[in-house]
Amino acid sequence: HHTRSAKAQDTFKVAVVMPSASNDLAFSQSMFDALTAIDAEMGDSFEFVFQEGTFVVDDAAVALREWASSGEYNLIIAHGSQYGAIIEELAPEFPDVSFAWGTDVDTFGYDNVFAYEAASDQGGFVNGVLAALLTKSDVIGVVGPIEVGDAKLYVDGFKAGVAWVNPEIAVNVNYIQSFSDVALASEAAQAHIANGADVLTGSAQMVVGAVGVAKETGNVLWFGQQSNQTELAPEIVVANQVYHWEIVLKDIISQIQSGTLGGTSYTLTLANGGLVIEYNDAYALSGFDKFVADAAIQGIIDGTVTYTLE
Amino acid sequence: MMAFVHRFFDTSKLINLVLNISLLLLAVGAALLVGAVMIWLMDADPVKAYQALYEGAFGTTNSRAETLVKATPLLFVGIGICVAFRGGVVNVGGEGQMIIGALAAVWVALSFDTVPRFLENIPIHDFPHIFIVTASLLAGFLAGAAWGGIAGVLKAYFGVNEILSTIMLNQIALQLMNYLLNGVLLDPDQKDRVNRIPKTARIQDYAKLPRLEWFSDTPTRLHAGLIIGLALAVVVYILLWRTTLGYRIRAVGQSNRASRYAGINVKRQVLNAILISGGCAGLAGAVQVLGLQYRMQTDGSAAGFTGNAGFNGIVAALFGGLHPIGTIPASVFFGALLIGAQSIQREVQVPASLITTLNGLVVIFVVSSQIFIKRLTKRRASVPPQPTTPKSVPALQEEPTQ
Amino acid sequence: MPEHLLPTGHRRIDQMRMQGIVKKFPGVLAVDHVDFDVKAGEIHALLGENGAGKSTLMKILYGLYHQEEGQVFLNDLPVVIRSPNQAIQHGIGMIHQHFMLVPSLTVAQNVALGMKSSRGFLLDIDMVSKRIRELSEIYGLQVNPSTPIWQLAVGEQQRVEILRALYRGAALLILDEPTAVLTPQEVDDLFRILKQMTADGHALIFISHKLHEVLAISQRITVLRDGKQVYSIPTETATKETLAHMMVGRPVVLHYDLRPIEPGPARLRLEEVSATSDRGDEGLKKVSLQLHAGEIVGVAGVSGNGQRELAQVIAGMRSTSSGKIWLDNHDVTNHSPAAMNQHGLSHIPEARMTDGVIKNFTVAENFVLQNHGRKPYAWGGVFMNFRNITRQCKTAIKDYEIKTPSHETPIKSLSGGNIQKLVLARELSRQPRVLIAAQPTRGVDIGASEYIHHRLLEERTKGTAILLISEDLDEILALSDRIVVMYEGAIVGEVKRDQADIRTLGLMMAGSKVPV
Amino acid sequence: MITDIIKASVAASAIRLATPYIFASLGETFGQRSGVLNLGVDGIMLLGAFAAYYAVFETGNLLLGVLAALIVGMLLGLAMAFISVTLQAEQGISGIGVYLFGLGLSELLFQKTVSTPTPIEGFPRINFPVLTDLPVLGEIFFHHNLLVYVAFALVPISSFILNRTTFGLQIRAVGQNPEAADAMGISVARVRYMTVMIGGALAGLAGASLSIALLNIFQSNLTAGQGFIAVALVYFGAWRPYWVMGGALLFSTVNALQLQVKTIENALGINVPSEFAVMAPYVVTIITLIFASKRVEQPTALTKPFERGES
Ligand SMILES: Nc1ncnc2c1ncn2[C@@H]1O[C@H](COP(=O)(O)OP(=O)(O)OP(=O)(O)O)[C@@H](O)[C@H]1O
Ligand SMILES: Nc1ncnc2c1ncn2[C@@H]1O[C@H](COP(=O)(O)OP(=O)(O)OP(=O)(O)O)[C@@H](O)[C@H]1O
Ligand SMILES: [Mg+2]
Ligand SMILES: [Mg+2]
Repeated sequence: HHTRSAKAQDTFKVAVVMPSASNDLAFSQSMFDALTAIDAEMGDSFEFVFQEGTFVVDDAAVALREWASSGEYNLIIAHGSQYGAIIEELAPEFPDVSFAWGTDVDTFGYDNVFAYEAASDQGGFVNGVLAALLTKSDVIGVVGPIEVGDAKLYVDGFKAGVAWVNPEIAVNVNYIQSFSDVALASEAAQAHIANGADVLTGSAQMVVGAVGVAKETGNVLWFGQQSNQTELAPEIVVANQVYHWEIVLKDIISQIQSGTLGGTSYTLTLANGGLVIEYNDAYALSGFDKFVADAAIQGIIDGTVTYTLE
Repeated sequence: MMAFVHRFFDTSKLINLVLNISLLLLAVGAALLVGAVMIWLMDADPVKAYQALYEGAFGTTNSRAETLVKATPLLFVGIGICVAFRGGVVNVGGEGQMIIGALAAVWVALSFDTVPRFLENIPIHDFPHIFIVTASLLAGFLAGAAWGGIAGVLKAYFGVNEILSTIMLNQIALQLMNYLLNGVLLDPDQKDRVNRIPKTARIQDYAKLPRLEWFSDTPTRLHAGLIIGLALAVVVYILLWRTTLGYRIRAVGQSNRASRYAGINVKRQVLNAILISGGCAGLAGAVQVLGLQYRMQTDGSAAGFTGNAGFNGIVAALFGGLHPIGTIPASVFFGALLIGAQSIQREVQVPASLITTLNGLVVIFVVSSQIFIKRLTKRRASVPPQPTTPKSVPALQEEPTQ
Repeated sequence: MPEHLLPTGHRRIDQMRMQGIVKKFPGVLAVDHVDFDVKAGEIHALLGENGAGKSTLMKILYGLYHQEEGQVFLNDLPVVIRSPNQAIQHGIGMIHQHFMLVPSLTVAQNVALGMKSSRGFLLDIDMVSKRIRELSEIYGLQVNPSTPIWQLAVGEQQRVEILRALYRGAALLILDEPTAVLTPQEVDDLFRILKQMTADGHALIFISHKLHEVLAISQRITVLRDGKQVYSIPTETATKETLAHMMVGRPVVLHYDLRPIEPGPARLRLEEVSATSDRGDEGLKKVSLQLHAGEIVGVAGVSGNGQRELAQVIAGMRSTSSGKIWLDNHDVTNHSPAAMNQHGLSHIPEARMTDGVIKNFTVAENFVLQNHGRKPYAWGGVFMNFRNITRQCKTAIKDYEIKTPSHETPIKSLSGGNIQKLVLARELSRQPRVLIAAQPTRGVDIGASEYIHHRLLEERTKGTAILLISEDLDEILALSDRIVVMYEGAIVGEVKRDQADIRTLGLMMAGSKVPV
Repeated sequence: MITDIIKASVAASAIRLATPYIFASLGETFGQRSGVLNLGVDGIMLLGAFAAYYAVFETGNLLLGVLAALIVGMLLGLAMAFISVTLQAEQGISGIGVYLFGLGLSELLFQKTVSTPTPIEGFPRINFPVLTDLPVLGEIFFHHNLLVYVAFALVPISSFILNRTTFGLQIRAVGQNPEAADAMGISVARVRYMTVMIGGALAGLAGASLSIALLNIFQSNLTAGQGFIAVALVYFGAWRPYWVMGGALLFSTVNALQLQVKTIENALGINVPSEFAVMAPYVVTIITLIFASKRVEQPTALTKPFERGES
């Protein structure tokens, strides 16, 4: 239904390439949801096409170049930090085309490139605060993909949040070196639980395995990241950090419409509303815990709560 | 060279070739027909989809260039596979060998962060450039060969089945890549960032393989790697059928026992076959970095970098009759398919998974059609008995090398 | 045959008749309107050169191939046999030229293969073993049911094939060159069994290249040439000479004139050489041997008594566990095959199809198997010189009368006899100082055998030292200056040619120490 | 320190991790023993996983889920057999084709039906009276779901079928010397069809063990390449069911151990780079094989199509 039709001249057209499925409950979905939201808001004056599952970096290059040379798109988004090198090469070649890529801050000095990233450490910190408050065993487990980028930022923020409440709490982190190995993620969660963890979190699409383990064990809590993962296990998910790229996209769109093709780099934060802590209503969070979490959010927003990442 | 031309242009071979190609197209057509039904079931227009496939692969100068770009690593890996399989070694380690080759190439390329003085003083046009690129490519070849060599030594001297060891070595290479890109090879600009991206610095312009600008007026990504690949195909063809080394490798691939009888060192040839094969795959990785991506980056998966060329190259080689020259059109065919299929996804917005399914169907249909080609050739070869090209596929698993 | 051993549902075959059979292969008319029949209680022999169509005709009967024309009748009823399974059900059994046994399985497992088990889908190896022992007793065929096939000598494997046919209650049994790999004693045993089988009412078809065997065992003889039936007579009216003539289409010399030559200096010396066999036991026990220029030394012995190991040890293909080997006064113990080639050793291997040639390589490529890296076949050891390879190979094809469409034909499509000629041509073209010829005429028809023998004798005249390993005593006696006998890995005796006779040789081969 | 690492939970984890490998590798063992290499195991696993998941998602009936996986696996086995036995296609490539087909189609169907990863009620852990509560042993052995026990039970059953039944004898003969088997009246094609279909069914079950017993969810590329490791483990086990199980257990134990070490490395005061930890099972598997004995009954006809009259 998002097919391209060049009928309406004033339609703002976006093309986006993303590494995994558009409904992965994680990174790719966060962008897909944002575009869908904008589409709903702008109606006929907005259209987008996408190429999903493009984990092969080189394939993304083909798509991006094709879109760029077609001249039909107002904005071309490379949603994946691994696509940076492609944008770096394409941008000077197509100076009239506007590109956006993330998550990173680097616009390579080109004025037709936007960059965006998420300060996922902030939501990580809040999740960490709540996790520290809720753990009884004082052992918390984290399941991560590879120790870089967005995932590392979130995990490091999470650890800082835990330490902010109680530095004695052990946070065990397990990077399983894969974004897709659900089975290994599940066993990593089992290992955490076997070693006493009663709160878990994690980043990337393979964590659905870990959520499942937490759920089956019953008394283990989960904190979501990137998308709202509540539906995976309504009984045990406490809160999620959710990315709302809409706020970045909206600004980019208005900049392009006013003739600026790039040069800005954005960061989603709690302050600008790009990062939102979405609580699970079904989970009975105590008033005190919620109060502390909200205080942490507010503190990060107004700068009264600071932390350093390792 | 005359003999070479002669080999490829005698009439019976030409007829066989025509037969081969028509059957191939028929098989692809059948697969696409099944795919059309699926596309239709997805509420998309199959005609539009296949238009997009064609346009995406051949429609514009750029798409033609992209087809060739996609074909390039398949060609390198495929050429290597020809050597390995002819030598009786089932090398499914192309992925790992590509990765290791690329790592070595990018490492060498990056170590020339300035042009060394001694290179500048040589009065040959572009000498520093040629030297650095050659050194990087060589590093890629040697590293790929060494990685393959591990499986070779394991097979020849420890009797470890190479299918097993190469599958395992792919994973090991992947982790090694992740480790190095997040460690010693990490882009200095990324070092101090918490959310660093595991990638190397960009290589200098003089370390890049040139793009082929004569291909079109507008810039494309087509790079000199393709030319190197074509040259490599000829070299490996000569190696396999014109040199004593090739003779020995093929002999060992056909029969360990007869080779031993002939005084050929079976273990050494098994090792040679996989060294060359790994080297070619290593070159594939090197060429991807030096000609296309200019840096290495990882998303944690092997395919993110290799684009599955380590596996698709096997398919290309087998469709090319395990012949380096045959691998050329086979690689282009697969390159076109992979590029065109993506274009279907973009143009009619079907899920990426449909494309994967379609690729699977094409592979299955094409490989299944081979029997008809075999039957036809056999019937044609009836009277008089024909001298055959080295077309026969060696028995893959013969006796253990002991 | 004792009734209780017949599987139920099995049919008795009083008479089998093939009529007007035609079978084409791409480019050859393999069987051309052949009539052939056999009755219960008789042995009908089938003769012909390599490629005459004998195996093809029998494979049609056994359901492996299908005739283009013609009809098979069993007990005068027309039958269509589409698969070996149907043949088996009709009571037809076949012992193939190349044994159809699974090496890793035991004797009993091989026999049980494809049979219904008394315990449904569970194997009943004990039961099968018991029956095998019963049958062994009745026919005097000694085999241990629980031995894996790979541990058996060829002769023993043959017994397993026969046992299996008996076990399955084959009423009609086809034996395609069953004696090609047997020793005289084993042949005698086989013939005794075959006679017993005919007495029990079996119908037998017997294929062999050895005329004396055919004359000794059969009641009728049919000769095929180029797919056509050229001769069919009762055995008592046949002679060796006429049969040979009918097969080859020209008279054949069946005796050689071995003029004595004064042997030259010792070329090959073995000093107490021992080696381990594939089975892991001591296959070669302290063998000492000298081979002089211009002499042929025959090695006689029942198969599996160390001949294989002997040839391989000399050729560098098997390492010694002790002892020394000297070639022209160089110590070459445990040198590689390549090194042995360099020293002037040529070797016609026993297993020509698996060791001697590479089946998918062309005739020309096979012609340079050892020398491909050397002048004049290679430039600088790196590039192949195909002009020279082609020229030399074409010469060899002409000189050795090798029947092949061209030098670029894959060698696997040549007949066994012609492959053997190519191996011979290759080995002799290297002008060897020492030649090991292992079973040089096994399975080769008499025309080609005669040719190979002449070549060996010529080589002897040139002064080559030749070690002739053969299980064919006639061949040994016809060609050797001296004969050594091997038994259980050791040389148990040596006789001069003029003092040798089949009986004493046979006794020595059976292990009795006859002092010479 | 060692006692911190080696715990009952690690053994239990190894057993769970090994389960899909055992199913898939045993299935592949049947096919390879008869001479057919099926490299498409991973694709069949994925479709089996999806079929089981979807059946349970729709009906909540676990038995139906298992059945769906078996049927889908068997059908794909049938297709693979048709391609490699009847059409005599190069087995290496057709396997890659089947893999791609399964990878794509499983995800496509998932997106068109359930669309977003949604947990289901899978096989529950079985509570054995007394046994489950045993210290250590209870956690290791009596704390699993039904499919885990089925996988391990299949090991002696497979070994029995291969070594003690007429069918097993036929499989081995066909894989070693198809000409001989054919001459003995065995239909080489029939045996190969059956083994490849058994292989497919077990690969389907391997997928089901992930989607409805161990993980209770489906996601694109759920297996993450486990099918390829399963093929490798067949070589590790040299086509013998018990050894194949040994390989699967070795691989999974090292995997469980590395997870354990990584989990508690802060407490242990060490820092193993994740990359090397994840590498460990692969490295250990190869190294073990270097020291394993090599005397095996190899299916010499592996990957070679059979056609009567061709020698
Ligand atoms: N599978 C086959 N394909 C093609 N041609 C064949 C095949 N088998 C046999 N032939 C042809 O049929 C002819 C007869 O072969 P056959 O094997 O029957 O000979 P034979 O009399 O048994 O010879 P030998 O004494 O060597 O066993 C040969 O000349 C050969 O060209
Ligand atoms: N696959 C094949 N294609 C073509 N010809 C074949 C094939 N198989 C056998 N032949 C032909 O069949 C004939 C006899 O083949 P066969 O295998 O019986 O020879 P052989 O047994 O090695 O010879 P010998 O009787 O000397 O042992 C040969 O002339 C060969 O050309
Ligand atoms: Mg023959
Ligand atoms: Mg024959």
